[in-house]
Amino acid sequence: MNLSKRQMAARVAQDIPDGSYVNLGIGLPTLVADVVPPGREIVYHSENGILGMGPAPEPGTGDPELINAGKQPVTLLPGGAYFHHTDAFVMMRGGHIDITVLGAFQVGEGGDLANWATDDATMPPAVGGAMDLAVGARRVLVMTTHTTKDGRPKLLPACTFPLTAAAVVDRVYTDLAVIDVTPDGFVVREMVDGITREELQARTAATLHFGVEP
Amino acid sequence: MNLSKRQMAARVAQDIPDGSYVNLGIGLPTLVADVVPPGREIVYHSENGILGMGPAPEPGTGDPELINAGKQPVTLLPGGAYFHHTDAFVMMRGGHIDITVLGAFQVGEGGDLANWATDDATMPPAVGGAMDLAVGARRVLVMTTHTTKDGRPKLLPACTFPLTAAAVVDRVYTDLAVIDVTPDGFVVREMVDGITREELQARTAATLHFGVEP
Amino acid sequence: MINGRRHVFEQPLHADVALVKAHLADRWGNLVYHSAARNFGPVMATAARLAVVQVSAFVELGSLDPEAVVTPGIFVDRVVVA
Amino acid sequence: MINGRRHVFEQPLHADVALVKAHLADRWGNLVYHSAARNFGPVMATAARLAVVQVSAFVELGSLDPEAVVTPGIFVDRVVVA
Repeated sequence: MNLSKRQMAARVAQDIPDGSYVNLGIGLPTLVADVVPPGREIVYHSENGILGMGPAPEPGTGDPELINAGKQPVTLLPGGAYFHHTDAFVMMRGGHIDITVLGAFQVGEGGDLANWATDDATMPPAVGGAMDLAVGARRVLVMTTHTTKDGRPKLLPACTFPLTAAAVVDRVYTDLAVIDVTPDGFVVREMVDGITREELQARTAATLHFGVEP
Repeated sequence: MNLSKRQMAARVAQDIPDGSYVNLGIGLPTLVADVVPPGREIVYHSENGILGMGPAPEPGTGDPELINAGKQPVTLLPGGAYFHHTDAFVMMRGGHIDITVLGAFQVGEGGDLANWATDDATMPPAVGGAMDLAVGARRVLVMTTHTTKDGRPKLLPACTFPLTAAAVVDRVYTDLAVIDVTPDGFVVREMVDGITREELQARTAATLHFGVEP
Repeated sequence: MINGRRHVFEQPLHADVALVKAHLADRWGNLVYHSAARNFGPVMATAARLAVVQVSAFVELGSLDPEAVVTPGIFVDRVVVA
Repeated sequence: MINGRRHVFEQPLHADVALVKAHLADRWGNLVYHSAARNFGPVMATAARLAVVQVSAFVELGSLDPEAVVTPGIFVDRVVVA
Protein backbone atom coordinates (compact mmCIF):
# COMPACT_ATOMS: atom_id res chain seq x y z
CA MET A 1 0.00 0.00 0.00
CA ASN A 2 2.50 2.64 1.08
CA LEU A 3 4.69 3.89 -1.74
CA SER A 4 8.39 3.13 -1.47
CA LYS A 5 10.79 6.09 -1.42
CA ARG A 6 11.58 5.45 -5.06
CA GLN A 7 7.89 5.33 -5.99
CA MET A 8 7.32 8.61 -4.18
CA ALA A 9 10.24 10.13 -6.07
CA ALA A 10 8.84 8.88 -9.36
CA ARG A 11 5.49 10.51 -8.61
CA VAL A 12 7.20 13.83 -7.88
CA ALA A 13 9.30 13.51 -11.04
CA GLN A 14 6.13 13.27 -13.16
CA ASP A 15 5.30 16.83 -12.16
CA ILE A 16 8.63 18.36 -13.17
CA PRO A 17 8.32 19.80 -16.67
CA ASP A 18 11.02 19.58 -19.30
CA GLY A 19 13.48 22.48 -19.08
CA SER A 20 12.88 23.30 -15.41
CA TYR A 21 15.48 24.69 -13.04
CA VAL A 22 15.16 22.44 -10.01
CA ASN A 23 16.72 22.31 -6.56
CA LEU A 24 16.34 19.01 -4.72
CA GLY A 25 16.63 19.21 -0.94
CA ILE A 26 19.02 17.03 0.99
CA GLY A 27 17.79 13.49 1.73
CA LEU A 28 14.65 11.97 0.22
CA PRO A 29 14.24 14.60 -2.54
CA THR A 30 17.61 13.76 -4.13
CA LEU A 31 16.05 10.47 -5.30
CA VAL A 32 13.90 12.43 -7.76
CA ALA A 33 16.83 12.98 -10.12
CA ASP A 34 17.21 9.21 -10.54
CA VAL A 35 13.67 8.66 -11.76
CA VAL A 36 12.92 11.61 -14.05
CA PRO A 37 11.31 10.24 -17.23
CA PRO A 38 13.84 9.93 -20.07
CA GLY A 39 13.91 12.78 -22.58
CA ARG A 40 13.30 15.54 -20.05
CA GLU A 41 16.17 18.03 -19.72
CA ILE A 42 16.15 19.27 -16.15
CA VAL A 43 18.81 21.71 -14.93
CA TYR A 44 19.62 20.90 -11.31
CA HIS A 45 20.83 23.64 -8.99
CA SER A 46 22.80 23.02 -5.83
CA GLU A 47 23.14 25.86 -3.34
CA ASN A 48 26.85 25.17 -2.88
CA GLY A 49 27.43 26.60 -6.35
CA ILE A 50 26.51 24.23 -9.15
CA LEU A 51 24.03 24.55 -11.98
CA GLY A 52 23.67 21.62 -14.36
CA MET A 53 24.48 18.94 -11.81
CA GLY A 54 24.61 15.41 -13.22
CA PRO A 55 24.24 11.98 -11.58
CA ALA A 56 26.68 10.47 -9.10
CA PRO A 57 29.99 9.48 -10.75
CA GLU A 58 31.02 5.87 -11.31
CA PRO A 59 32.67 4.63 -8.12
CA GLY A 60 36.33 5.66 -8.01
CA THR A 61 36.05 8.22 -10.81
CA GLY A 62 34.65 11.21 -8.91
CA ASP A 63 36.21 14.61 -8.33
CA PRO A 64 36.52 14.92 -4.52
CA GLU A 65 35.66 18.64 -4.70
CA LEU A 66 32.61 18.16 -6.94
CA ILE A 67 29.89 17.51 -4.37
CA ASN A 68 26.32 18.64 -3.88
CA ALA A 69 24.92 20.52 -0.89
CA GLY A 70 24.43 17.18 0.86
CA LYS A 71 28.16 16.45 0.40
CA GLN A 72 27.50 13.56 -2.01
CA PRO A 73 29.78 13.23 -5.05
CA VAL A 74 28.10 14.43 -8.26
CA THR A 75 29.09 15.25 -11.84
CA LEU A 76 28.64 18.28 -14.07
CA LEU A 77 26.69 18.05 -17.32
CA PRO A 78 27.80 19.84 -20.52
CA GLY A 79 26.44 23.37 -20.06
CA GLY A 80 26.93 23.28 -16.30
CA ALA A 81 28.64 26.09 -14.41
CA TYR A 82 30.24 26.78 -11.05
CA PHE A 83 29.65 29.91 -8.99
CA HIS A 84 30.02 31.02 -5.40
CA HIS A 85 27.62 30.90 -2.49
CA THR A 86 26.20 34.38 -2.96
CA ASP A 87 25.39 33.83 -6.62
CA ALA A 88 23.82 30.49 -5.69
CA PHE A 89 21.54 32.30 -3.26
CA VAL A 90 20.79 35.11 -5.74
CA MET A 91 19.31 32.40 -7.95
CA MET A 92 17.18 31.12 -5.07
CA ARG A 93 16.11 34.42 -3.52
CA GLY A 94 15.61 36.10 -6.88
CA GLY A 95 12.91 33.67 -7.97
CA HIS A 96 14.99 31.95 -10.66
CA ILE A 97 14.45 28.37 -9.40
CA ASP A 98 11.30 26.94 -10.98
CA ILE A 99 10.78 24.08 -8.56
CA THR A 100 12.25 22.99 -5.26
CA VAL A 101 11.51 19.63 -3.68
CA LEU A 102 12.00 19.69 0.07
CA GLY A 103 11.61 17.28 2.93
CA ALA A 104 9.41 18.21 5.89
CA PHE A 105 8.94 17.52 9.58
CA GLN A 106 5.54 19.23 9.48
CA VAL A 107 3.34 21.03 6.95
CA GLY A 108 0.53 23.35 8.03
CA GLU A 109 -2.72 23.48 6.10
CA GLY A 110 -1.96 27.11 5.20
CA GLY A 111 1.24 25.99 3.47
CA ASP A 112 3.62 26.62 6.36
CA LEU A 113 6.72 24.44 6.25
CA ALA A 114 8.78 23.19 9.21
CA ASN A 115 11.82 21.24 8.09
CA TRP A 116 14.86 22.43 10.01
CA ALA A 117 14.30 21.91 13.74
CA THR A 118 12.17 19.65 15.93
CA ASP A 119 11.45 19.49 19.64
CA ASP A 120 13.93 16.62 19.92
CA ALA A 121 17.03 17.98 21.65
CA THR A 122 19.12 15.06 20.37
CA MET A 123 18.56 16.14 16.72
CA PRO A 124 20.64 19.22 16.00
CA PRO A 125 18.77 21.76 13.87
CA ALA A 126 20.06 22.18 10.31
CA VAL A 127 18.60 24.72 7.96
CA GLY A 128 21.02 24.87 5.01
CA GLY A 129 19.41 26.68 2.12
CA ALA A 130 15.87 25.56 2.93
CA MET A 131 14.56 28.96 4.05
CA ASP A 132 15.79 30.68 0.90
CA LEU A 133 14.51 27.90 -1.33
CA ALA A 134 11.11 27.79 0.37
CA VAL A 135 10.64 31.54 -0.02
CA GLY A 136 12.38 31.99 -3.37
CA ALA A 137 11.42 29.05 -5.56
CA ARG A 138 8.43 29.58 -7.81
CA ARG A 139 6.93 26.23 -6.82
CA VAL A 140 7.59 24.41 -3.53
CA LEU A 141 6.94 20.67 -3.50
CA VAL A 142 7.22 18.71 -0.28
CA MET A 143 8.14 15.04 -0.28
CA THR A 144 7.72 13.27 3.04
CA THR A 145 6.28 10.22 4.72
CA HIS A 146 2.67 10.85 5.68
CA THR A 147 3.40 10.31 9.39
CA THR A 148 6.48 10.10 11.58
CA LYS A 149 8.08 6.72 12.26
CA ASP A 150 6.06 6.44 15.45
CA GLY A 151 2.83 7.27 13.63
CA ARG A 152 2.30 10.94 14.49
CA PRO A 153 0.75 13.02 11.71
CA LYS A 154 2.94 15.49 9.79
CA LEU A 155 0.07 17.35 8.09
CA LEU A 156 -1.32 19.65 10.74
CA PRO A 157 -3.71 22.57 11.14
CA ALA A 158 -0.58 24.52 12.14
CA CYS A 159 3.05 23.51 12.60
CA THR A 160 4.31 23.20 16.17
CA PHE A 161 8.01 23.13 15.21
CA PRO A 162 9.86 26.32 14.22
CA LEU A 163 8.89 27.37 10.69
CA THR A 164 11.20 27.28 7.73
CA ALA A 165 8.81 29.60 5.89
CA ALA A 166 5.16 30.59 6.08
CA ALA A 167 2.54 29.90 3.40
CA VAL A 168 4.94 28.58 0.76
CA VAL A 169 4.10 24.92 0.11
CA ASP A 170 2.22 24.22 -3.12
CA ARG A 171 1.90 20.44 -3.03
CA VAL A 172 2.76 17.56 -0.70
CA TYR A 173 3.75 14.10 -1.91
CA THR A 174 3.58 11.39 0.76
CA ASP A 175 3.74 7.62 0.72
CA LEU A 176 -0.07 7.65 0.82
CA ALA A 177 -1.30 10.61 -1.21
CA VAL A 178 -0.72 13.69 -3.35
CA ILE A 179 -2.17 16.71 -1.59
CA ASP A 180 -2.44 20.32 -2.74
CA VAL A 181 -2.30 23.31 -0.44
CA THR A 182 -5.21 25.52 -1.47
CA PRO A 183 -7.01 28.54 -0.03
CA ASP A 184 -9.46 25.99 1.41
CA GLY A 185 -6.71 23.93 3.07
CA PHE A 186 -5.41 20.48 2.12
CA VAL A 187 -7.08 18.98 -0.95
CA VAL A 188 -6.26 15.33 -1.72
CA ARG A 189 -5.70 14.82 -5.46
CA GLU A 190 -4.51 11.20 -5.47
CA MET A 191 -4.44 8.31 -2.97
CA VAL A 192 -2.57 5.03 -3.11
CA ASP A 193 -4.55 1.89 -3.79
CA GLY A 194 -5.97 0.13 -0.76
CA ILE A 195 -6.55 3.09 1.51
CA THR A 196 -9.88 4.77 2.24
CA ARG A 197 -10.55 8.47 2.75
CA GLU A 198 -11.30 7.74 6.39
CA GLU A 199 -8.02 5.88 6.88
CA LEU A 200 -6.07 8.74 5.26
CA GLN A 201 -7.88 11.30 7.41
CA ALA A 202 -7.10 9.22 10.50
CA ARG A 203 -3.37 9.68 9.78
CA THR A 204 -3.71 13.41 9.21
CA ALA A 205 -4.23 16.02 11.94
CA ALA A 206 -5.59 18.69 9.60
CA THR A 207 -8.94 18.32 7.86
CA LEU A 208 -8.59 16.81 4.39
CA HIS A 209 -10.72 17.84 1.45
CA PHE A 210 -11.00 15.62 -1.61
CA GLY A 211 -11.12 16.87 -5.15
CA VAL A 212 -9.91 16.14 -8.63
CA GLU A 213 -7.13 18.29 -9.99
CA PRO A 214 -8.54 21.49 -11.47
CA MET B 1 54.32 80.00 -10.45
CA ASN B 2 51.21 77.84 -10.78
CA LEU B 3 51.95 74.17 -11.33
CA SER B 4 50.88 72.70 -14.64
CA LYS B 5 48.42 69.82 -14.58
CA ARG B 6 51.28 67.42 -15.19
CA GLN B 7 53.31 68.94 -12.36
CA MET B 8 50.35 68.60 -10.03
CA ALA B 9 49.99 64.98 -11.07
CA ALA B 10 53.69 64.36 -10.44
CA ARG B 11 53.36 65.78 -6.93
CA VAL B 12 50.42 63.47 -6.20
CA ALA B 13 52.31 60.51 -7.64
CA GLN B 14 55.17 61.05 -5.15
CA ASP B 15 52.74 60.18 -2.34
CA ILE B 16 51.54 56.87 -3.79
CA PRO B 17 53.57 54.04 -2.24
CA ASP B 18 54.77 51.00 -4.14
CA GLY B 19 52.18 48.21 -4.17
CA SER B 20 49.13 50.40 -3.62
CA TYR B 21 45.66 49.71 -4.98
CA VAL B 22 44.67 53.05 -6.51
CA ASN B 23 41.56 54.44 -8.16
CA LEU B 24 42.07 57.62 -10.17
CA GLY B 25 38.96 59.73 -10.69
CA ILE B 26 37.83 60.83 -14.13
CA GLY B 27 39.59 63.91 -15.54
CA LEU B 28 42.65 65.52 -13.96
CA PRO B 29 43.49 62.55 -11.66
CA THR B 30 44.02 60.16 -14.57
CA LEU B 31 47.22 62.08 -15.36
CA VAL B 32 48.79 60.65 -12.20
CA ALA B 33 49.31 57.22 -13.80
CA ASP B 34 51.53 58.81 -16.47
CA VAL B 35 53.99 60.29 -13.99
CA VAL B 36 54.41 57.65 -11.28
CA PRO B 37 58.14 57.26 -10.58
CA PRO B 38 59.59 54.24 -12.39
CA GLY B 39 59.97 51.06 -10.34
CA ARG B 40 56.74 51.47 -8.40
CA GLU B 41 54.17 48.74 -9.00
CA ILE B 42 50.76 50.35 -8.60
CA VAL B 43 47.59 48.31 -9.20
CA TYR B 44 44.99 50.61 -10.74
CA HIS B 45 41.31 49.92 -10.17
CA SER B 46 38.55 51.18 -12.41
CA GLU B 47 34.98 51.02 -11.15
CA ASN B 48 33.73 49.65 -14.47
CA GLY B 49 35.41 46.36 -13.60
CA ILE B 50 39.17 46.38 -14.10
CA LEU B 51 42.01 45.77 -11.69
CA GLY B 52 45.55 46.06 -13.03
CA MET B 53 44.78 48.70 -15.62
CA GLY B 54 47.74 49.65 -17.83
CA PRO B 55 48.47 52.76 -19.90
CA ALA B 56 46.57 53.82 -23.02
CA PRO B 57 47.24 51.52 -25.98
CA GLU B 58 49.27 52.55 -29.01
CA PRO B 59 46.94 54.35 -31.42
CA GLY B 60 45.06 51.84 -33.56
CA THR B 61 45.87 48.82 -31.40
CA GLY B 62 43.28 49.17 -28.65
CA ASP B 63 40.45 46.84 -27.74
CA PRO B 64 37.26 48.90 -28.18
CA GLU B 65 35.68 47.24 -25.14
CA LEU B 66 38.69 47.74 -22.87
CA ILE B 67 37.99 51.20 -21.50
CA ASN B 68 38.23 52.88 -18.11
CA ALA B 69 35.40 54.51 -16.18
CA GLY B 70 36.04 57.71 -18.14
CA LYS B 71 35.52 55.78 -21.39
CA GLN B 72 39.17 56.19 -22.45
CA PRO B 73 40.90 53.19 -24.05
CA VAL B 74 43.29 51.43 -21.68
CA THR B 75 45.23 48.17 -21.49
CA LEU B 76 45.44 45.34 -18.97
CA LEU B 77 48.73 44.48 -17.27
CA PRO B 78 49.80 40.88 -16.62
CA GLY B 79 48.00 39.96 -13.40
CA GLY B 80 45.02 42.13 -14.23
CA ALA B 81 41.46 40.87 -13.95
CA TYR B 82 37.96 41.75 -15.11
CA PHE B 83 34.88 41.66 -12.90
CA HIS B 84 31.40 43.14 -12.86
CA HIS B 85 30.07 46.36 -11.43
CA THR B 86 29.01 44.93 -8.07
CA ASP B 87 32.40 43.35 -7.40
CA ALA B 88 34.03 46.62 -8.43
CA PHE B 89 31.96 48.42 -5.81
CA VAL B 90 32.59 45.73 -3.18
CA MET B 91 36.28 46.64 -3.54
CA MET B 92 35.49 50.32 -3.04
CA ARG B 93 32.89 50.08 -0.30
CA GLY B 94 34.71 47.31 1.52
CA GLY B 95 37.80 49.42 2.16
CA HIS B 96 40.08 47.53 -0.23
CA ILE B 97 41.24 50.58 -2.24
CA ASP B 98 44.31 52.11 -0.57
CA ILE B 99 44.17 55.48 -2.28
CA THR B 100 41.73 57.35 -4.45
CA VAL B 101 42.59 60.59 -6.22
CA LEU B 102 39.51 62.66 -6.97
CA GLY B 103 38.75 66.02 -8.53
CA ALA B 104 36.72 68.58 -6.61
CA PHE B 105 34.43 71.55 -7.07
CA GLN B 106 34.75 72.42 -3.39
CA VAL B 107 36.48 71.05 -0.28
CA GLY B 108 35.34 72.01 3.22
CA GLU B 109 37.88 72.51 5.99
CA GLY B 110 36.35 69.54 7.84
CA GLY B 111 37.18 67.29 4.87
CA ASP B 112 33.79 67.48 3.15
CA LEU B 113 33.99 66.89 -0.60
CA ALA B 114 31.69 68.29 -3.28
CA ASN B 115 32.57 66.99 -6.73
CA TRP B 116 29.40 65.87 -8.48
CA ALA B 117 27.02 68.82 -8.81
CA THR B 118 27.28 72.59 -8.87
CA ASP B 119 24.77 75.42 -8.83
CA ASP B 120 25.26 75.82 -12.58
CA ALA B 121 22.13 74.45 -14.25
CA THR B 122 23.97 74.11 -17.56
CA MET B 123 26.38 71.53 -16.05
CA PRO B 124 24.57 68.23 -15.61
CA PRO B 125 25.46 66.52 -12.32
CA ALA B 126 27.55 63.34 -12.65
CA VAL B 127 28.47 61.26 -9.66
CA GLY B 128 29.83 58.01 -11.08
CA GLY B 129 31.61 56.06 -8.37
CA ALA B 130 32.80 59.14 -6.48
CA MET B 131 30.56 58.71 -3.43
CA ASP B 132 31.61 55.10 -2.92
CA LEU B 133 35.28 55.92 -3.47
CA ALA B 134 35.20 58.92 -1.15
CA VAL B 135 33.63 56.89 1.65
CA GLY B 136 35.36 53.57 0.99
CA ALA B 137 38.96 54.32 0.06
CA ARG B 138 41.43 54.25 2.94
CA ARG B 139 42.99 57.54 1.83
CA VAL B 140 41.24 60.24 -0.19
CA LEU B 141 43.45 62.65 -2.09
CA VAL B 142 41.94 65.61 -3.92
CA MET B 143 43.61 67.10 -6.98
CA THR B 144 42.18 70.40 -8.15
CA THR B 145 43.02 73.92 -9.20
CA HIS B 146 43.17 76.17 -6.16
CA THR B 147 40.39 78.41 -7.46
CA THR B 148 37.76 78.22 -10.18
CA LYS B 149 38.51 79.59 -13.64
CA ASP B 150 36.90 82.86 -12.63
CA GLY B 151 38.95 83.07 -9.45
CA ARG B 152 36.49 81.89 -6.79
CA PRO B 153 38.02 79.84 -3.97
CA LYS B 154 37.42 76.08 -3.83
CA LEU B 155 38.70 75.58 -0.28
CA LEU B 156 35.90 76.78 1.97
CA PRO B 157 34.83 76.73 5.60
CA ALA B 158 31.92 74.58 4.37
CA CYS B 159 30.88 73.43 0.90
CA THR B 160 27.88 75.17 -0.66
CA PHE B 161 27.38 72.55 -3.40
CA PRO B 162 25.78 69.16 -2.67
CA LEU B 163 28.24 66.90 -0.87
CA THR B 164 29.79 63.80 -2.35
CA ALA B 165 30.77 62.68 1.15
CA ALA B 166 31.34 64.28 4.54
CA ALA B 167 34.68 64.41 6.38
CA VAL B 168 36.59 62.14 4.02
CA VAL B 169 39.37 64.19 2.38
CA ASP B 170 42.86 63.57 3.73
CA ARG B 171 44.96 65.85 1.54
CA VAL B 172 44.41 68.44 -1.21
CA TYR B 173 46.89 69.01 -4.05
CA THR B 174 46.36 72.26 -5.93
CA ASP B 175 48.38 74.19 -8.48
CA LEU B 176 49.58 76.37 -5.57
CA ALA B 177 49.96 74.14 -2.51
CA VAL B 178 49.73 70.79 -0.75
CA ILE B 179 47.25 71.08 2.10
CA ASP B 180 46.29 68.50 4.74
CA VAL B 181 42.85 68.26 6.29
CA THR B 182 43.44 68.02 10.03
CA PRO B 183 41.30 68.25 13.17
CA ASP B 184 42.41 71.92 13.24
CA GLY B 185 41.32 72.56 9.64
CA PHE B 186 43.48 73.13 6.56
CA VAL B 187 47.23 72.93 7.21
CA VAL B 188 49.49 73.98 4.34
CA ARG B 189 52.45 71.60 3.98
CA GLU B 190 54.01 72.91 0.76
CA MET B 191 53.63 76.02 -1.40
CA VAL B 192 54.85 76.69 -4.91
CA ASP B 193 57.77 79.06 -5.35
CA GLY B 194 56.87 82.70 -5.75
CA ILE B 195 53.73 82.87 -3.66
CA THR B 196 53.40 84.24 -0.13
CA ARG B 197 51.23 82.91 2.68
CA GLU B 198 49.10 86.01 2.40
CA GLU B 199 48.62 85.54 -1.33
CA LEU B 200 47.64 81.89 -0.82
CA GLN B 201 45.22 82.84 1.97
CA ALA B 202 43.70 85.51 -0.30
CA ARG B 203 42.74 82.75 -2.76
CA THR B 204 41.27 80.53 -0.04
CA ALA B 205 37.94 81.11 1.71
CA ALA B 206 38.77 78.91 4.72
CA THR B 207 41.45 79.88 7.22
CA LEU B 208 44.82 78.32 6.37
CA HIS B 209 47.24 77.09 8.98
CA PHE B 210 50.86 76.52 8.12
CA GLY B 211 52.94 73.65 9.39
CA VAL B 212 55.61 71.20 8.40
CA GLU B 213 54.55 67.64 7.82
CA PRO B 214 54.42 65.74 11.11
CA MET C 1 23.24 52.18 11.57
CA ILE C 2 25.52 49.18 10.94
CA ASN C 3 28.38 48.66 13.37
CA GLY C 4 27.96 52.19 14.68
CA ARG C 5 28.32 53.81 11.27
CA ARG C 6 25.53 55.56 9.40
CA HIS C 7 24.46 53.92 6.14
CA VAL C 8 21.89 54.77 3.52
CA PHE C 9 19.45 51.93 2.78
CA GLU C 10 18.75 51.92 -0.93
CA GLN C 11 15.63 50.06 -2.00
CA PRO C 12 16.47 47.42 -4.61
CA LEU C 13 15.52 48.27 -8.17
CA HIS C 14 13.96 45.68 -10.43
CA ALA C 15 13.83 45.86 -14.19
CA ASP C 16 11.12 44.35 -16.32
CA VAL C 17 13.55 43.80 -19.17
CA ALA C 18 17.36 43.89 -19.28
CA LEU C 19 19.12 44.24 -22.62
CA VAL C 20 22.61 42.85 -22.16
CA LYS C 21 25.57 42.52 -24.49
CA ALA C 22 27.87 39.53 -23.98
CA HIS C 23 30.52 37.76 -26.03
CA LEU C 24 29.48 34.08 -26.28
CA ALA C 25 26.41 32.10 -25.27
CA ASP C 26 25.42 28.43 -25.35
CA ARG C 27 21.99 26.79 -25.61
CA TRP C 28 21.39 27.04 -21.88
CA GLY C 29 22.11 30.77 -21.96
CA ASN C 30 25.48 30.60 -20.20
CA LEU C 31 27.44 33.75 -21.00
CA VAL C 32 31.01 34.96 -21.14
CA TYR C 33 31.88 38.59 -21.74
CA HIS C 34 34.82 40.39 -23.29
CA SER C 35 37.08 42.55 -21.08
CA ALA C 36 35.46 45.64 -19.57
CA ALA C 37 32.18 44.98 -21.42
CA ARG C 38 31.40 42.76 -18.44
CA ASN C 39 30.55 45.87 -16.39
CA PHE C 40 26.76 45.96 -16.02
CA GLY C 41 25.48 42.92 -17.91
CA PRO C 42 25.95 40.20 -15.29
CA VAL C 43 24.35 42.35 -12.61
CA MET C 44 21.35 43.47 -14.63
CA ALA C 45 20.67 39.96 -15.91
CA THR C 46 20.08 38.86 -12.30
CA ALA C 47 17.76 41.78 -11.54
CA ALA C 48 15.41 41.74 -14.51
CA ARG C 49 12.23 39.80 -15.06
CA LEU C 50 13.30 39.18 -18.66
CA ALA C 51 16.96 39.19 -19.70
CA VAL C 52 17.58 39.52 -23.43
CA VAL C 53 21.20 39.08 -24.46
CA GLN C 54 23.04 40.00 -27.64
CA VAL C 55 26.14 37.90 -28.29
CA SER C 56 28.68 37.81 -31.09
CA ALA C 57 28.49 34.03 -31.36
CA PHE C 58 26.53 31.02 -30.18
CA VAL C 59 28.62 28.01 -29.14
CA GLU C 60 28.00 24.31 -28.55
CA LEU C 61 26.65 23.31 -25.14
CA GLY C 62 29.64 22.26 -23.06
CA SER C 63 32.22 24.33 -24.92
CA LEU C 64 32.25 27.16 -22.37
CA ASP C 65 34.57 26.42 -19.46
CA PRO C 66 32.28 25.82 -16.45
CA GLU C 67 34.87 27.55 -14.25
CA ALA C 68 34.76 30.67 -16.43
CA VAL C 69 31.04 31.12 -17.08
CA VAL C 70 30.22 34.63 -15.84
CA THR C 71 26.44 34.60 -16.14
CA PRO C 72 24.91 31.15 -15.61
CA GLY C 73 22.08 30.48 -18.04
CA ILE C 74 19.42 30.57 -15.33
CA PHE C 75 19.53 34.37 -15.49
CA VAL C 76 19.11 34.48 -19.28
CA ASP C 77 15.77 34.31 -21.11
CA ARG C 78 16.54 35.15 -24.74
CA VAL C 79 19.75 35.16 -26.79
CA VAL C 80 20.22 37.02 -30.07
CA VAL C 81 23.31 36.55 -32.23
CA ALA C 82 24.26 39.82 -33.91
CA MET D 1 9.21 46.09 3.89
CA ILE D 2 10.54 46.06 0.33
CA ASN D 3 8.00 46.33 -2.47
CA GLY D 4 5.22 45.47 -0.03
CA ARG D 5 6.82 42.21 1.07
CA ARG D 6 8.26 41.60 4.52
CA HIS D 7 12.01 40.99 4.67
CA VAL D 8 14.43 40.27 7.47
CA PHE D 9 17.37 42.67 7.62
CA GLU D 10 20.47 40.70 8.55
CA GLN D 11 23.37 42.74 9.86
CA PRO D 12 26.52 42.07 7.83
CA LEU D 13 29.10 39.87 9.50
CA HIS D 14 32.77 40.72 9.28
CA ALA D 15 35.59 38.30 9.91
CA ASP D 16 38.98 39.27 11.24
CA VAL D 17 40.61 36.42 9.36
CA ALA D 18 39.34 34.22 6.50
CA LEU D 19 41.10 30.94 5.76
CA VAL D 20 40.30 30.09 2.17
CA LYS D 21 41.25 27.17 -0.06
CA ALA D 22 41.71 27.87 -3.75
CA HIS D 23 43.32 26.09 -6.68
CA LEU D 24 45.87 28.50 -8.21
CA ALA D 25 47.24 31.91 -7.23
CA ASP D 26 49.66 34.40 -8.80
CA ARG D 27 51.92 37.01 -7.19
CA TRP D 28 49.12 39.59 -7.00
CA GLY D 29 46.91 37.10 -5.16
CA ASN D 30 44.50 36.46 -8.03
CA LEU D 31 42.73 33.16 -7.44
CA VAL D 32 40.94 30.46 -9.38
CA TYR D 33 39.12 27.61 -7.69
CA HIS D 34 38.29 24.03 -8.60
CA SER D 35 34.65 23.03 -9.21
CA ALA D 36 32.36 23.17 -6.18
CA ALA D 37 35.25 24.14 -3.88
CA ARG D 38 34.47 27.69 -5.02
CA ASN D 39 31.50 27.76 -2.64
CA PHE D 40 32.47 30.01 0.28
CA GLY D 41 36.02 31.16 -0.45
CA PRO D 42 35.36 34.06 -2.84
CA VAL D 43 32.68 35.46 -0.55
CA MET D 44 34.64 35.22 2.68
CA ALA D 45 37.77 36.70 1.11
CA THR D 46 35.83 39.91 0.46
CA ALA D 47 34.44 40.06 4.02
CA ALA D 48 37.55 39.49 6.13
CA ARG D 49 40.12 41.94 7.37
CA LEU D 50 42.84 39.41 6.56
CA ALA D 51 42.36 36.75 3.88
CA VAL D 52 44.84 33.86 4.02
CA VAL D 53 44.60 31.46 1.11
CA GLN D 54 45.91 27.95 0.63
CA VAL D 55 46.49 26.97 -3.01
CA SER D 56 47.79 23.86 -4.69
CA ALA D 57 50.15 25.85 -6.92
CA PHE D 58 51.54 29.31 -7.47
CA VAL D 59 51.67 30.48 -11.10
CA GLU D 60 53.46 33.21 -13.05
CA LEU D 61 51.86 36.67 -13.03
CA GLY D 62 49.81 36.93 -16.22
CA SER D 63 49.21 33.20 -16.65
CA LEU D 64 45.72 33.26 -15.16
CA ASP D 65 43.09 34.24 -17.72
CA PRO D 66 41.91 37.74 -16.68
CA GLU D 67 38.39 36.77 -17.80
CA ALA D 68 38.39 33.74 -15.49
CA VAL D 69 39.93 35.11 -12.29
CA VAL D 70 37.35 34.44 -9.58
CA THR D 71 38.88 36.34 -6.66
CA PRO D 72 40.89 39.39 -7.76
CA GLY D 73 44.09 39.76 -5.75
CA ILE D 74 42.89 42.89 -3.97
CA PHE D 75 40.90 40.64 -1.62
CA VAL D 76 43.87 38.41 -0.80
CA ASP D 77 46.51 39.17 1.83
CA ARG D 78 48.58 35.99 2.18
CA VAL D 79 49.03 32.92 -0.03
CA VAL D 80 50.36 29.56 1.17
CA VAL D 81 51.19 26.74 -1.26
CA ALA D 82 50.35 23.37 0.28
